[in-house]
Amino acid sequence: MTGPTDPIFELRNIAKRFGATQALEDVSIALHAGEVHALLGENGAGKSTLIKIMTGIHRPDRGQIRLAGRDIVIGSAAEAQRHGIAAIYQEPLLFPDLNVAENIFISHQDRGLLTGWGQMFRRADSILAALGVELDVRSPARGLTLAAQQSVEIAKAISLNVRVLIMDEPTASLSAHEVAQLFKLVRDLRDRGVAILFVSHRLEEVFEIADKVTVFRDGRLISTRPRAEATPQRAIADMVGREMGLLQPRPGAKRGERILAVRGLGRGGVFQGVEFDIHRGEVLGFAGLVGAGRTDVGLALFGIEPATEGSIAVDGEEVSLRSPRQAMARGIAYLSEDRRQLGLSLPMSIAANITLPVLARYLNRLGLIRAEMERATAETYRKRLAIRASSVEVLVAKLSGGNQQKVMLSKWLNTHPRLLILDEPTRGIDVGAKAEVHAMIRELAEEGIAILLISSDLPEVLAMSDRVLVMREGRQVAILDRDSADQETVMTAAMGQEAAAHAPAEAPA
Amino acid sequence: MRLLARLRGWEGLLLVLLVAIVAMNVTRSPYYLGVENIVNLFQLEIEKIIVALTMTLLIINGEIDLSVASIMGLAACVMAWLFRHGAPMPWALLGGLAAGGAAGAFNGFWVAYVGLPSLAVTLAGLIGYRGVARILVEDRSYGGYPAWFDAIGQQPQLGPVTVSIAVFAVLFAIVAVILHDSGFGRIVYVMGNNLQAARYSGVRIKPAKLSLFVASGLNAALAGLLYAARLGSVRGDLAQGFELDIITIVLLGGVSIFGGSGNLVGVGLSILVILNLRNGMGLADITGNTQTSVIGALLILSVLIPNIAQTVRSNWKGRET
Amino acid sequence: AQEIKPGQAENMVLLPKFLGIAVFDQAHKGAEEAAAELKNPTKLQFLGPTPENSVAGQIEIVTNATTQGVNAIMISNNAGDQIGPAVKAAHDKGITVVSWDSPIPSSEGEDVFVAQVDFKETGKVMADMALKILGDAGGKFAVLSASPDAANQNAWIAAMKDALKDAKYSKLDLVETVYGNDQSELSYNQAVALVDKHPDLKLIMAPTTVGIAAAAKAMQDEKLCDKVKVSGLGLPAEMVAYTMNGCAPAFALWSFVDLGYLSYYTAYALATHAIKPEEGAKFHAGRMGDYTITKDPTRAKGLRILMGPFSVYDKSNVEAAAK
Amino acid sequence: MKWLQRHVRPEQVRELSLLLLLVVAVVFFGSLIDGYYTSRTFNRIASSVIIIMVAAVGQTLVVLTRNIDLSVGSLIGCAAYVTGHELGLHPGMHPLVAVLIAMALGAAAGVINGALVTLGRVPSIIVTLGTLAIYRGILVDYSGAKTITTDTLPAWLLNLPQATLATIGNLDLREMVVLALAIVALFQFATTRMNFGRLFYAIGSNPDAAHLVGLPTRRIVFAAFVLSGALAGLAGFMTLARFGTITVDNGRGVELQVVAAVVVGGVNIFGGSGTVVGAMLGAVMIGTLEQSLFRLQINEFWRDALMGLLILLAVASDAVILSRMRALWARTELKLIAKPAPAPASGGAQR
Ligand SMILES: Nc1ncnc2c1ncn2[C@@H]1O[C@H](COP(=O)(O)OP(=O)(O)OP(=O)(O)O)[C@@H](O)[C@H]1O
Ligand SMILES: Nc1ncnc2c1ncn2[C@@H]1O[C@H](COP(=O)(O)OP(=O)(O)OP(=O)(O)O)[C@@H](O)[C@H]1O
Ligand SMILES: [Mg+2]
Ligand SMILES: [Mg+2]
Repeated sequence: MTGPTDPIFELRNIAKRFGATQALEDVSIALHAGEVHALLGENGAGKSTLIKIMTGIHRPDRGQIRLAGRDIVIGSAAEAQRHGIAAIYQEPLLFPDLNVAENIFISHQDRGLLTGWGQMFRRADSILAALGVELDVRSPARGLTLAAQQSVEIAKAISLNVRVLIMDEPTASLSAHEVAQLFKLVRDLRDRGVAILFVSHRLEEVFEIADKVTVFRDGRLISTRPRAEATPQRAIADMVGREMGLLQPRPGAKRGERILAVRGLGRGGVFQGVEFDIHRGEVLGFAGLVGAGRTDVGLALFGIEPATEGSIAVDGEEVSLRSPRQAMARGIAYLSEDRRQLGLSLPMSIAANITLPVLARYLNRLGLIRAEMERATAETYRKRLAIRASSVEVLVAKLSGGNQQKVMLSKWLNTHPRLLILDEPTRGIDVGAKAEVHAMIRELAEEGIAILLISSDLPEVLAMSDRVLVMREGRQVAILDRDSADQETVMTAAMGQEAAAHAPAEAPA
Repeated sequence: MRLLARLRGWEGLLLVLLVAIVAMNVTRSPYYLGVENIVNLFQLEIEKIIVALTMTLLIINGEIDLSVASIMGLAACVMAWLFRHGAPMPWALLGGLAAGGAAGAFNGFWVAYVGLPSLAVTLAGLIGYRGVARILVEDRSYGGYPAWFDAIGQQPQLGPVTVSIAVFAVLFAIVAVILHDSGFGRIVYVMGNNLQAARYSGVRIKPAKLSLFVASGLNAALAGLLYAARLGSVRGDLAQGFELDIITIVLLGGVSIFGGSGNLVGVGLSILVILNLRNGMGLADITGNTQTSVIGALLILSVLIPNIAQTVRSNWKGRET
Repeated sequence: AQEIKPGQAENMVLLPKFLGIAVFDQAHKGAEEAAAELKNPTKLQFLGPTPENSVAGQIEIVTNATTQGVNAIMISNNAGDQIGPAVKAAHDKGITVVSWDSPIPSSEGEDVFVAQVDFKETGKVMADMALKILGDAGGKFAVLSASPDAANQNAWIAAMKDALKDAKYSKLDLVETVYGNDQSELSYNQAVALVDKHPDLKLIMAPTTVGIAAAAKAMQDEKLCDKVKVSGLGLPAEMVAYTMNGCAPAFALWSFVDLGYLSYYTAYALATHAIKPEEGAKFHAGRMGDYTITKDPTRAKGLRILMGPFSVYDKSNVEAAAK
Repeated sequence: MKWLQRHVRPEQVRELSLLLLLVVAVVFFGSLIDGYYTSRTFNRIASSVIIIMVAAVGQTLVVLTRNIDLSVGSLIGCAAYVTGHELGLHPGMHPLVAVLIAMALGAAAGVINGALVTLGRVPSIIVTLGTLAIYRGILVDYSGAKTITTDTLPAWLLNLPQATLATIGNLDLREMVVLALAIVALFQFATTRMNFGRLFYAIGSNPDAAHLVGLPTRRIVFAAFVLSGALAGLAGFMTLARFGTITVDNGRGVELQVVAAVVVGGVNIFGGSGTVVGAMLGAVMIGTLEQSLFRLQINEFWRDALMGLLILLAVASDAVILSRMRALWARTELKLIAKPAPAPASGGAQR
């Protein structure tokens, strides 16, 4: 259906400045009906800013916006909606106190006077069913996992009969299966003539779905190419301004002594029967569909939601981890999956965020902060992880998602952990940063740190891990060795078919 | 020095306001610049501004303590009751402080360990602690304290300066250092702007919250006792209704009611603005409701005007480019 | 009696308990009348705090007046002895301090108290009204006062309890004293609660103008005017309807206009040194005639000027007074 | 259980639990107070809580949007005074006109509050802390600190508190009580069954999201303040009818009672959850405690202390119950279940 017709939605020579940051400079992009247009760029390249201009949240400093050949001004999100433009934002924006169905329909302009609950529930059910997710539409959105929230966001956008659908990293918190479901849907929409703008940092996905690929760098448009002419290598080169390799498998590590032994771990009804060992220098991957309970295992190990069954032994000594401090005292660190809600103090500086968990180290005898020492530490990490900021005094709120992620990683590295639990460490960060994180993981493992890598990015898990633990519906279903773990076995185990036949849950050594 | 570096935006505005008010007072009243009047200017509101210091910490932390004025009353009444029942004055004073600390701990327990909203808990405290104070003194007025106690509140002890003012100055410095330079202050801010992130970073949030409420209770008790010394006698309604004035001071200082932002320079300036304004109006024979109305209007305008200015400025910029 | 020389410039402040209730406005009116008669070229300042900030507000006003070096402060004290230090500071600077309506209990820093009526007599008047309303059969009655801290109300209630010891009143049974803080809402609720608690209550005695009006309205709303009568100290204008319909058959008050008038004369006389604040000093207070400073029998030290008399209002005279 | 969880929201359970607490309180007081179970008790509590109740409905709307209106106490005072004053000048005024004056005055003040919050972008607590003082100050100046007395008011007004619509057994259904209940019902319906009403919840639940998805955030917050003002005006009218004598000080401190009712009624002070019916129950709870403590033969001076404790207990037990309920609901429901049926291996195999 990709026709050489006029674009339905077009932005020309857009510029936008935030204080000292030129977020966008002379950017033009054209979306065509029935076409998936991918937008790539490093963190902070200006992708989200462009999207916010498209949906009327920001006004451009310069430039024109044209819809179906006419110049328009988009003054507000509601106006964008009236023009048939809808967006799924990078960070899910749900109303925690409203139920799922209402979240889907609340922003509809033509809802009439009375709330038809019954009809609303039915329509929400059918939209979600089409999406392939089963979610109780009557339950409040509070407490939904990020993936579930993302599904609701998608349902919300679909429920509006849009001409232009913008998706800002919709797959960031989805695992392969949900991604497949989502793509089926995106193709459906495309075939119905919707113009789709698709932002993602996962190149495999981009090249699976996109008809056109546009790359931004530092707020400027670098290239727009049809799918046929674009390759991942070229895209990466455009993004980072140099050649860069793709995901490299990490060479297997020699196991050091055992750090952690987990037996029969569980928490009332949420997950159970988790058993594994992890050794110095080892990377243990956690795979599973969203909601499989991987995060919950992480939370239990970090003492946030203490386990109620089973045992945890550190260095052979059984311990009770009932608070993050106890876990930290044992050398455990946990990088959470939700950096805005759980990870960072956004209105504070990079330095203050990095030193927070071990603030005591930066205090003098009077309990006052040794600012120099703090800054020095933060500076080290800024250099080491290439955090893009003019100084470590910059507020974290001002950073792009990827750079925020790096701050969070710095924060936990600075606790000098022996076991580092990384929950979706590369979610929402660009290829460059991702490669850096991967390099980091290698380096840390070589230093002898044990790493528990929870990730929904299956290629990543497979490339980085020495062993892969697979979870399904709160249960551990398999631990696969590096050699026996491939996409197919892991997915099969995660989805519960022939799991037993393929990969019998091996007893931990 | 680091404190001075924070002088910008809001604080700048307060400074301009302060200069204007002082200038007006100087030209309008011949009595304004007298040493006696300057001391009085502080002395008449001294207890409120002392309590405003710990209130600043609490509000930055994302909580609030509506019960402070009742705790002031409670501490004074406990002191009065103990003294009346034969306790030596120092013990009676300690008893008053302890009562304040206990009330603060009670608030803190429900907020930090049970997880109730502080607005609700301290609203109950506002009613309840006042009630306990009244149980102790009923409808009587307890006076007749040792002369040294009355002197603390009523006469300048350090040159022209009273003990209360000295206490305020010292507390201000301590709170400034805690808030802006100490690890605890850092935690206060982090908890205020993202409690979950603090928890996920291993910050011991419950003890931290509890200690803030205890500090608030103790400080309110201290202020209540100083007020008792200034008045020379204690009744059940001591300091009644002070909570709104105290909160007004803190908010005018630029501390966000939602927690996580604000600083003590702003609060210090806000104190000076309100005190000088009140004093100027008092000398101009403007009292009662008119005074509170003016301060209410100031509170609103101080946020409204910068907002309008910002809107105008950004519109202007938009046209320029 | 000493005649007072008019026309001298004296900066005088009239300070009520707080602004916003009618009696203090009447006192203000009386003081203005006196100021006009005495041709004081300096305007009278009527300054008051808000009710919820009464104590701190009175202290602030006294302190600022001291700073300004006014000549005389006339205060209806709502702060008990807590006003003491501020008033003493004013007095030490040579400012004349006259209390009216409600005195400073310790009398420290105060020159003289202009008493509306004899506090003992107030107690007796209330006891007499109770007896008159309840008749010889007597019965239960309760007191609805202002705040537990109000010095004048407490003194009146104490005086009434004293008076009740007389055999004449033996059938009158005072069951309880409650407080409505001079707020209509709270007073109303308190009155209603009283009849619930004491089903055989016959009378509510409210020595406060706010309380008596609220109690009368409450009884009327509850359709209890036949059973439970209301009495106490009230303003004719506020009470006329209840007196005419029988809810509040009798109540008493003095003239607040006169009280303001007399207070002004007293303060002016003291400030111009026409008289000294000592026992036996006599002066002529315009239309109200001659007054003498005496010892205050209700306080250990203080001096007072007794205004008097009481007016007791009932159906026969209330309508005229209400005008 | 499953069905229950699907069709009953935790908030409704909370309301039931509040109702239960209320029953417990009534039984408790009934055992202590002779003749407690009489129509008089009912009438007393009913007619004393309606003022707080009506204001609490408005406050609920404001609090739902993550704002607060502290000026209601002053508005009640202003509305009562001005309406009383006008009635004194025009005794022949139609009752409806008097009600409209009170509500219009409150609404006008609400317009000012709302404009400052939405257009001026000043946090509501600052705006209403300020207008709390300003409205009172204007009233004192406007009135010259005079008092409205019953003798200037028309008889229909003074008789309104006892005016009875119907009598069921011994229970009088008084007109003002019915009016208050009708308002509760109206707003409960509007906030649960009308799309306009649902926006209050959405905005309080996540203001940033509301802005991003294009909800009319400002208009709704503005409406909340205007409605709160209008309802405070109505409460002022009810105050006038009930007390007759109105000083310029009337209604002072009522804002704290109103906020207490809303909080006890389980409306989340941080917006987004709670119901109008909950706020009503909160008001009734506080009214019941207050009126019952009045009647208890206890020392006058103990009442406030007990009141504070009881409010705390009400809030605490309510919070504990709610979090239990939420946990129970969450455990069984918050799962995103991938359908295993369609295209089993395609998700992984394609790459
Ligand atoms: N509201 C804002 N105020 C100030 N600066 C901003 C604001 N929003 C974005 N920026 C800055 O603009 C630049 C572009 O940010 P944007 O969020 O558009 O990047 P992005 O391409 O979406 O990155 P990511 O892949 O990490 O999401 C960044 O430098 C960012 O810090
Ligand atoms: N009632 C709840 N309230 C708040 N958070 C909840 C609740 N229930 C679950 N969660 C959180 O939601 C997340 C559920 O993640 P879970 O462990 O079930 O899946 P996962 O395998 O980590 O999937 P994901 O890919 O989404 O991280 C956890 O962070 C958990 O703490
Ligand atoms: Mg982005
Ligand atoms: Mg997870």
